[in-house]
Amino acid sequence: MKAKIRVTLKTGVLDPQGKAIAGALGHLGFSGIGDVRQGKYFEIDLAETDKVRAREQVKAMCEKLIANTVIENYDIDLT
Amino acid sequence: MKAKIRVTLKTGVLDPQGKAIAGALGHLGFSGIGDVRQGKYFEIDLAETDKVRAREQVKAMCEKLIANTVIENYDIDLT
Amino acid sequence: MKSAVVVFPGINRERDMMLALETVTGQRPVAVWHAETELPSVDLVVVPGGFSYGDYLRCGAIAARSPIMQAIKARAAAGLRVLGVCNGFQIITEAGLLPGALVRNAGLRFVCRQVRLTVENNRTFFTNRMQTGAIVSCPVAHGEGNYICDTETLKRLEGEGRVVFRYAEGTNPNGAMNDIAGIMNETGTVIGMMPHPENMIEPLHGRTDCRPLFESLLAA
Amino acid sequence: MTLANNTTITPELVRQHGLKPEEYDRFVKLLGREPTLTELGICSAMWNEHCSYKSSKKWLKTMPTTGPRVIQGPGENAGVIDIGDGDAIVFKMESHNHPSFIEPYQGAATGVGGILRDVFTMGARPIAAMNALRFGAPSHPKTRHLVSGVVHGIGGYGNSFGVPTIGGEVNFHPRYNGNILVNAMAVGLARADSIFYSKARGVGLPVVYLGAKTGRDGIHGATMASAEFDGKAEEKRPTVQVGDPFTEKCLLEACLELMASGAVIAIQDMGAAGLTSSAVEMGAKGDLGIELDLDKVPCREDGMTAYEMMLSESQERMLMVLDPAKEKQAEAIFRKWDLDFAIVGKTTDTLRFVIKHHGEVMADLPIKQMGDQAPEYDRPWVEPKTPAALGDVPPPEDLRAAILKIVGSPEMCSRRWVWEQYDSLIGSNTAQIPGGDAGVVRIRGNKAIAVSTDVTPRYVEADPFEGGKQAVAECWRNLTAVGADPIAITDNLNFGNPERPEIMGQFVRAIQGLSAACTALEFPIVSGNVSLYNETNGQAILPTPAIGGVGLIPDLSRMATIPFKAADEAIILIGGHGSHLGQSIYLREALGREHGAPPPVDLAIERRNGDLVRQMIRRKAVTAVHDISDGGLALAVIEMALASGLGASLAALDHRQLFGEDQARYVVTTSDAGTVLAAARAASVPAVEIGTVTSAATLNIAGGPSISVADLRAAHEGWFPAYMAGEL
Ligand SMILES: Nc1ncnc2c1ncn2[C@@H]1O[C@H](COP(=O)(O)OP(=O)(O)O)[C@@H](O)[C@H]1O
Ligand SMILES: [Mg+2]
Repeated sequence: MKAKIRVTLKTGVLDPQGKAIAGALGHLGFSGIGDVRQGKYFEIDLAETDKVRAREQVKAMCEKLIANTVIENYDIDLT
Repeated sequence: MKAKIRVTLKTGVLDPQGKAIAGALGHLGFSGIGDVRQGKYFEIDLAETDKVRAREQVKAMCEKLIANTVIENYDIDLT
Repeated sequence: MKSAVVVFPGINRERDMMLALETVTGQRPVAVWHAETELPSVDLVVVPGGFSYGDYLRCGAIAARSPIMQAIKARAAAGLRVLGVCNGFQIITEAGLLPGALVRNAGLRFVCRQVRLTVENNRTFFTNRMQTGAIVSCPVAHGEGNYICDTETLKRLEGEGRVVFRYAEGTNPNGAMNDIAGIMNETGTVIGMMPHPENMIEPLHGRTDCRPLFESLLAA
Repeated sequence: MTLANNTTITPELVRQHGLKPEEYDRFVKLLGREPTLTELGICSAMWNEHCSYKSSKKWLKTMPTTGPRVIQGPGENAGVIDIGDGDAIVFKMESHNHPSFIEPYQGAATGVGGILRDVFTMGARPIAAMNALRFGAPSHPKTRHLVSGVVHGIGGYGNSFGVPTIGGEVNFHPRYNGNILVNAMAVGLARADSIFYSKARGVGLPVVYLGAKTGRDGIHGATMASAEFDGKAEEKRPTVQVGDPFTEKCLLEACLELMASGAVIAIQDMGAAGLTSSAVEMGAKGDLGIELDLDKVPCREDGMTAYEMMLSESQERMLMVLDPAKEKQAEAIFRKWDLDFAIVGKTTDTLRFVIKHHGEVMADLPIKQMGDQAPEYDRPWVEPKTPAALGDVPPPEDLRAAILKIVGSPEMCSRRWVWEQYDSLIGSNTAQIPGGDAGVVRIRGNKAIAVSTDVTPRYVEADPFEGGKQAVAECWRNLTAVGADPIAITDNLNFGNPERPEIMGQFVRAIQGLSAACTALEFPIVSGNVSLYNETNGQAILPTPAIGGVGLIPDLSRMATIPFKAADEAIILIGGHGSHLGQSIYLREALGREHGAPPPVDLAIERRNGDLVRQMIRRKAVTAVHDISDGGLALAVIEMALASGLGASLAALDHRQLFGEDQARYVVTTSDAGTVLAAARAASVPAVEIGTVTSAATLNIAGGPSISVADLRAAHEGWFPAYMAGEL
């Protein structure tokens, strides 16, 4: 089973990288660009085959390590 | 319209971050962890409302700036 | 004053820190390897700078979850003094010993330069030889030293005098909230700071401004 | 690459491997049969320019490489010099030009990683890093992206690894538009009696693989590094090597522990052509055969073929010959640092390089002919053209405007934007950060070393012989200016296609110039690297023999720096007034011309003047010192003012005196002009008092303009950040 995890900054947390990308896209001539937010993405191969147990396991990984829940949210996709 | 972009390392490209995370998850007692790969995730608000044109625009952004296509792949989701 | 310096793989300023501690306090600190589960009996634990685990994932994140940090957390709860510098600040913050988070510099680049620091609180184990309001030169060398926290926490830090160092005179190198360069926990036993006082203690370093910080350890 | 090992080798396949038909014939004759695919790959890696030095060897052999302080000259991973007290300095420079053009961040990062490995392979802890960078014109659409990526990559690797980056160079010129140069230098400290070498010793001993796993990175990187670009380089997109500074830092610590344990008989890092070149080098140097069993090689990916494993350029790997009695202890050290440790082969007495995989022999080659007896060419070369005489150069219409323009030009402006991204302080031993004449790092007590990298490519282009001399002389002068005794150099010879006689002519004459200067200044070459084929569509780079020099400062309390120290001190020009404007910055930046001959270097005068300056620094007779180079006297004085915040009031000086780039000159300040002038007279060195340091922060030229240091600073500090922000 494969877990795909997206980690994004909580609303309200400044995202200088996103802002810089928005600026750079503007310089490159792209128009109509609003907010840009940058996050992280992870793919993890799991031995677990049960979806429910896998989700629990991945949730624990996110809480314990992968996301800094002080400033980040995460969401999990299992395939 | 909102574009969600995942940027991942091409197969075969070394991913030191993924490797370190896999190691740390092991130390934290998680078992059955295979390969871990880290990528980037972006959300971009677009003024464009036409899906076809939006995809083209975002594709151009990825090629020109957001992904380093020498070592990265990207995929785009529009909502 | 007995001290220990914790070494994680990828930490690289442990020699600088040990040299400063030894030079100023006269006692050579013990190096503690990250895989150990017990701390030696010391008066102070320092988590030095560097790139623990390459700072992969997030700065300090992986180190914060290592076995030795569990021991440090337990001893810190019992009142042991802990100082985290640069990556050490990031590690102890990730470990929950200090509130908030350290994120990417606002300028998005690594910055190595001299800044000016105001000592905001001199009633701590690392500042008691200084005057509150004193300004010292000190170098920074980091890519992710931008301190952030929620408004509630910020209010408490400021209200309780827990901001120990602030970037002075427009020298904030990273966009940190309220120019915060260093903070402490509620009891004042844990201090974290981004700048590198260990690199400003002898004439070779150009100035010796940060020597009194290490001298403070002797009085505390 | 999924071809079978017994694939028929077609001329097309030979061509793709960068081998000339006659080279392939030579290879077949050597084997007495058709090679296997793996053998072809090994041959292409070992016989390419990068690994074999086939075009350059003949000339490299002519360079002066010995001296009383030389412990190890060229031929090892890095050069080694004796700095007394049982200490040795290990250093080398290496290019990562092509990879950095393709992927600037990773290319530069792995360049730094590679050179650090060269240094710690020899048992030295890296204590300083430098980088010499050349980019295309600022207006070229790729330049900003390349500068950004390269600088970020150098910092990203060096900062994380934990070595202070204390200096380097940055030039811009349209001739680097299609071929940037990224030359990285590392300097390490070791004990003189425990240096480690790559020469294998002993038959039947285990060959051990250390470090990170092998992936499909950079396969054919070594071949790529020797291939000319044809404008399609970007489409080829070879598998880029990704650097992992964290693993390298662990590898450093593990290797130093391992060396201290006495387990290492020979050790060699895996650089270009990875496992192939490291194994061949160890065996060939030791007159031994090597047998490898690829089933034992730690791999990152499934199904890697022998061909791929032998040519992979995955980073952060080493190969060593182990004392079998210490195997367990050695393995425990590597496990502790979470690194791979695998016995992958053994030394033999057959002088064959034998590769086995899945029980089959994939390659069986004569090791000497792959290594130290690889082909060597005597390429035809022609004498470079002498530059046309320059004639009179007019003064500027507006001197103030000319000065501000030069101070704020891409070539002369502050590099702070670059070096503030490098940790220059880690180690607590940095006595001079970038921005001065040389970086300085304390060894211990009061002893320190100074490091500088130099070359003026426009001089070398105009006259390779004089330009070659000048590169060495300037490096020597920079070390002298901080008060160091220059000891030895490394070089990185970056040139175009050596198959063109004009390029080969530049190469030969530049080497002759370097050699003349090294001999006259007793400044031997102990290591180096050659990067050829830096051409795109037939347009070669400016010939760029970068020099990295190391000097010794016996007593740090007698080190000189460039800032003015106090108002009212005399400003003295050592070496006499200048007048040479050929190839000068003034000519180029103020008048838009690149003409004439470069300033000639009189090596005897160079030495005489430098020795005087060093003596005066040691006697504390001078308070600030700066050598004169690009931009002449004017720029030297301005840089001293900018570094201090004080001003200068200068005598009337014409444009030739202000901007002439005549060699062997320095600006010094002193509170006792009489003593300095008398010492100069006694040494027969021309010296002129040209002005006074002022507390007013203004540059004042008698009968000329008055420019505030604030305006000079705005121009000097302004260009780089503004350019990088896309504002220019
Ligand atoms: N231009 C040069 N001047 C002096 N020595 C050189 C030069 N180029 C290469 N060498 C020496 O040749 C040897 C092989 O160089 P190189 O292949 O670059 O080393 P490595 O295998 O460590 O990358 C080294 O000892 C190097 O010092
Ligand atoms: Mg090498």
